[in-house]
Amino acid sequence: MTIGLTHFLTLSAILFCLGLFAVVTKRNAVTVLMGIELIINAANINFIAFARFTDNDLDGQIFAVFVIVAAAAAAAVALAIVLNLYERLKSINLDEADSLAG
Amino acid sequence: MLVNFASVLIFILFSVLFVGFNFLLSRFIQPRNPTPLKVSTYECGEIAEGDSWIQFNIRFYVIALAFLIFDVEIVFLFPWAVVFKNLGVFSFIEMMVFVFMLLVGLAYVWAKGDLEWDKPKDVPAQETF
Amino acid sequence: MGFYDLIFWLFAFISVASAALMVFSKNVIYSAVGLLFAFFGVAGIYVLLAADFLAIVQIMIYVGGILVLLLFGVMLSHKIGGIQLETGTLNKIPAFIVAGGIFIIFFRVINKTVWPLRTTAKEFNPTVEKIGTLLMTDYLIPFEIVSVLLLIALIGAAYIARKERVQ
Amino acid sequence: MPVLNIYVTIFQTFPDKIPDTILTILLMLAGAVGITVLAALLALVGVYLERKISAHMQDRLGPMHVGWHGVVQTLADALKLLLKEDIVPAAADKKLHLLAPFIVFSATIAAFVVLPFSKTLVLSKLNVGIFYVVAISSFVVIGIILAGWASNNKWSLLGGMRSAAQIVSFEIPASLSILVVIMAVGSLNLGDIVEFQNGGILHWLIWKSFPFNLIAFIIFFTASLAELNRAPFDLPEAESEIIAGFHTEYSGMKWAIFFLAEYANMFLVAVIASTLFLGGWSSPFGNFLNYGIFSIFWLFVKSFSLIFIQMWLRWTLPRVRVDQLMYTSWKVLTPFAFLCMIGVGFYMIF
Repeated sequence: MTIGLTHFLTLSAILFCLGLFAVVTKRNAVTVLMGIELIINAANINFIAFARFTDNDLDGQIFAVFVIVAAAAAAAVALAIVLNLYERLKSINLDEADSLAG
Repeated sequence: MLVNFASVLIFILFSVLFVGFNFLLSRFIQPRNPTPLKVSTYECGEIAEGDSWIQFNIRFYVIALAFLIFDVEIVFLFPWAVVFKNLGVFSFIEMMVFVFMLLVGLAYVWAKGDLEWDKPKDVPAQETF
Repeated sequence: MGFYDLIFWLFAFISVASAALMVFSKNVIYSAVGLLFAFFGVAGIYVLLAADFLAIVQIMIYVGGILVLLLFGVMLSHKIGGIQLETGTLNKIPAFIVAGGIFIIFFRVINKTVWPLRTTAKEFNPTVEKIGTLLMTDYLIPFEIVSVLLLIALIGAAYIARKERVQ
Repeated sequence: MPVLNIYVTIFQTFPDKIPDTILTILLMLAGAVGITVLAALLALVGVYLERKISAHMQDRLGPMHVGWHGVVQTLADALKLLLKEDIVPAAADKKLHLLAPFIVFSATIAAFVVLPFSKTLVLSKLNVGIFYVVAISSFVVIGIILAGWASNNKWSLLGGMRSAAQIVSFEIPASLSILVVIMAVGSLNLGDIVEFQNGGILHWLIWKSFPFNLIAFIIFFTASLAELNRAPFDLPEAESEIIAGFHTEYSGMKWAIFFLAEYANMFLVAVIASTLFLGGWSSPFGNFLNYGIFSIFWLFVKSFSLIFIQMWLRWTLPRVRVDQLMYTSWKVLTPFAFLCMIGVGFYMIF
């Protein structure tokens, strides 16, 4: 059995589901952010695997570069918000940040 | 290409083994008699006060933030620098626009004082008796 | 089984095991360590997919940048050494059902679909020069937009982080 | 060194794909063993030099008793460290306390794999060469933060955070000054960079597009001093303030591994600086002695000169303050590095 596209896609699906599980279950904002990074990584594996195994030459890789950049920008802003939240509530548990809830 | 990365992998594996071997070796020949005093947290000989929680300054975050943004920029600068000789003037102008944007960001955090750390205040010399 | 397959399984194991450590550990720092090795494993997978430049970018931005930022965030927002580092979980069973269900759907889709694979095997060529050229030509507009995005992210995050200091 | 040449010849004849031979793996393993032993030896030599140089700068003699002029003093110290009890504080997180030295040491050794020691003696001709070195060293930052946190000690945590903040701040100017070299050469491969400078001292990249590359070299050297946490930028290990920084709670072999990584890193930075700006293994006198074993000789001469300058600075300059440190990184080195990059760009176009 040689390693082909489906192996990489399955690996990416496993990582995606683990990341999703973390995002849904964790109360801590930083850990939720870690789950999001894992999901983004899973998406990137897909991009690069398709770039290698189908006829699109390097477009998938370029997409992955832009995805990584967007992830970096998102992490920077999200952590700033988390720190601000901590300063106000002295806690970064997301279910306690409900003052906007009606 | 893959063979080059294979030697990177072997290097990493070997260095892990090397450290593990050293730890194992020293574990067998070193004396082991921990006492409660020996394994207490070191704090200049005093009994450690409180836990090691320190309220870190938010500046640490801003430094890491500025680093992350410039790190991303460097990721784009490296492939540009490789092809710069072939592409010539046009790519240079493109990159200058890119760099200019980031320099605006640097100027912003600079002007807002986010990169400032506490300077020692000018304390008047204490009077001696 | 060739070396390629062996190394694929090695890196797949590293990334899945450390992602699981990240997801299931209660301590935030342990999660960060899990994430560190997950990023490393994914970088290895990128190398196996002939994306040498991307693998280095992965290490540089995720490990060198985002993870450092996350760790700084943990240090700034937790009482280090106390019980606070433990993070609670909720909705475990529904989340497990949802994530498992999505995985089963993915798995069936991946295996049922007939992918339009390339007919000839692709060589392992260096990609840096090609990516550099593409960024300067075909992908020029996204490339310049990235600079605006980064500028906004820097200014915005610095602004949000600073506001609390003024209070 | 005939053995070395045989190794290189065999290594070079393999095609550029994964060969199904165990032999290649064994050869790579031999390379890994060689580099690790080399790093350990260089650390011993480095410590000896540091002691002797500091002593002579301060009008002392330094180690004199163990061996001729104390040459085996560091070896004796290494043996002593192997026999020392490994004390792990009860409050520490045992697993991460153990993991941190692994990360720091492996990341340092892994960077050695791309260094070209001569025209043929390159263990891995990665196309992404220097970019790989920049990236892999970011693992060190994580290792240092983990070591600081796992010790569960105020000084360790503060030292770890300070180290990390300092290393990341100076990584920006260091990478930007590397770009100046890449722009001139058009390749990230360290071997190509040395080939480009082959042909004597005037071909070295430090003289190219004068004075920008010279400034870039100075920026790189300063930034790498700070990344190594060496004086005058040794705040994370400021003994008078925070004991020993992130490795306050480390003892015995674990501490020795951190120490080894630190000195190996010192050598790594010196080799990278001489490869990028000072012609690497190429002879400074054109084709005079520009082959084989002499290449290694030239590389070591250049690197050890840089290491000597590092030590000279350490024992001459006082420690800077933390605000001066950040000022140096963000408001002096980074703008000047950008200026160099733009200047070289203009130079190459017009």
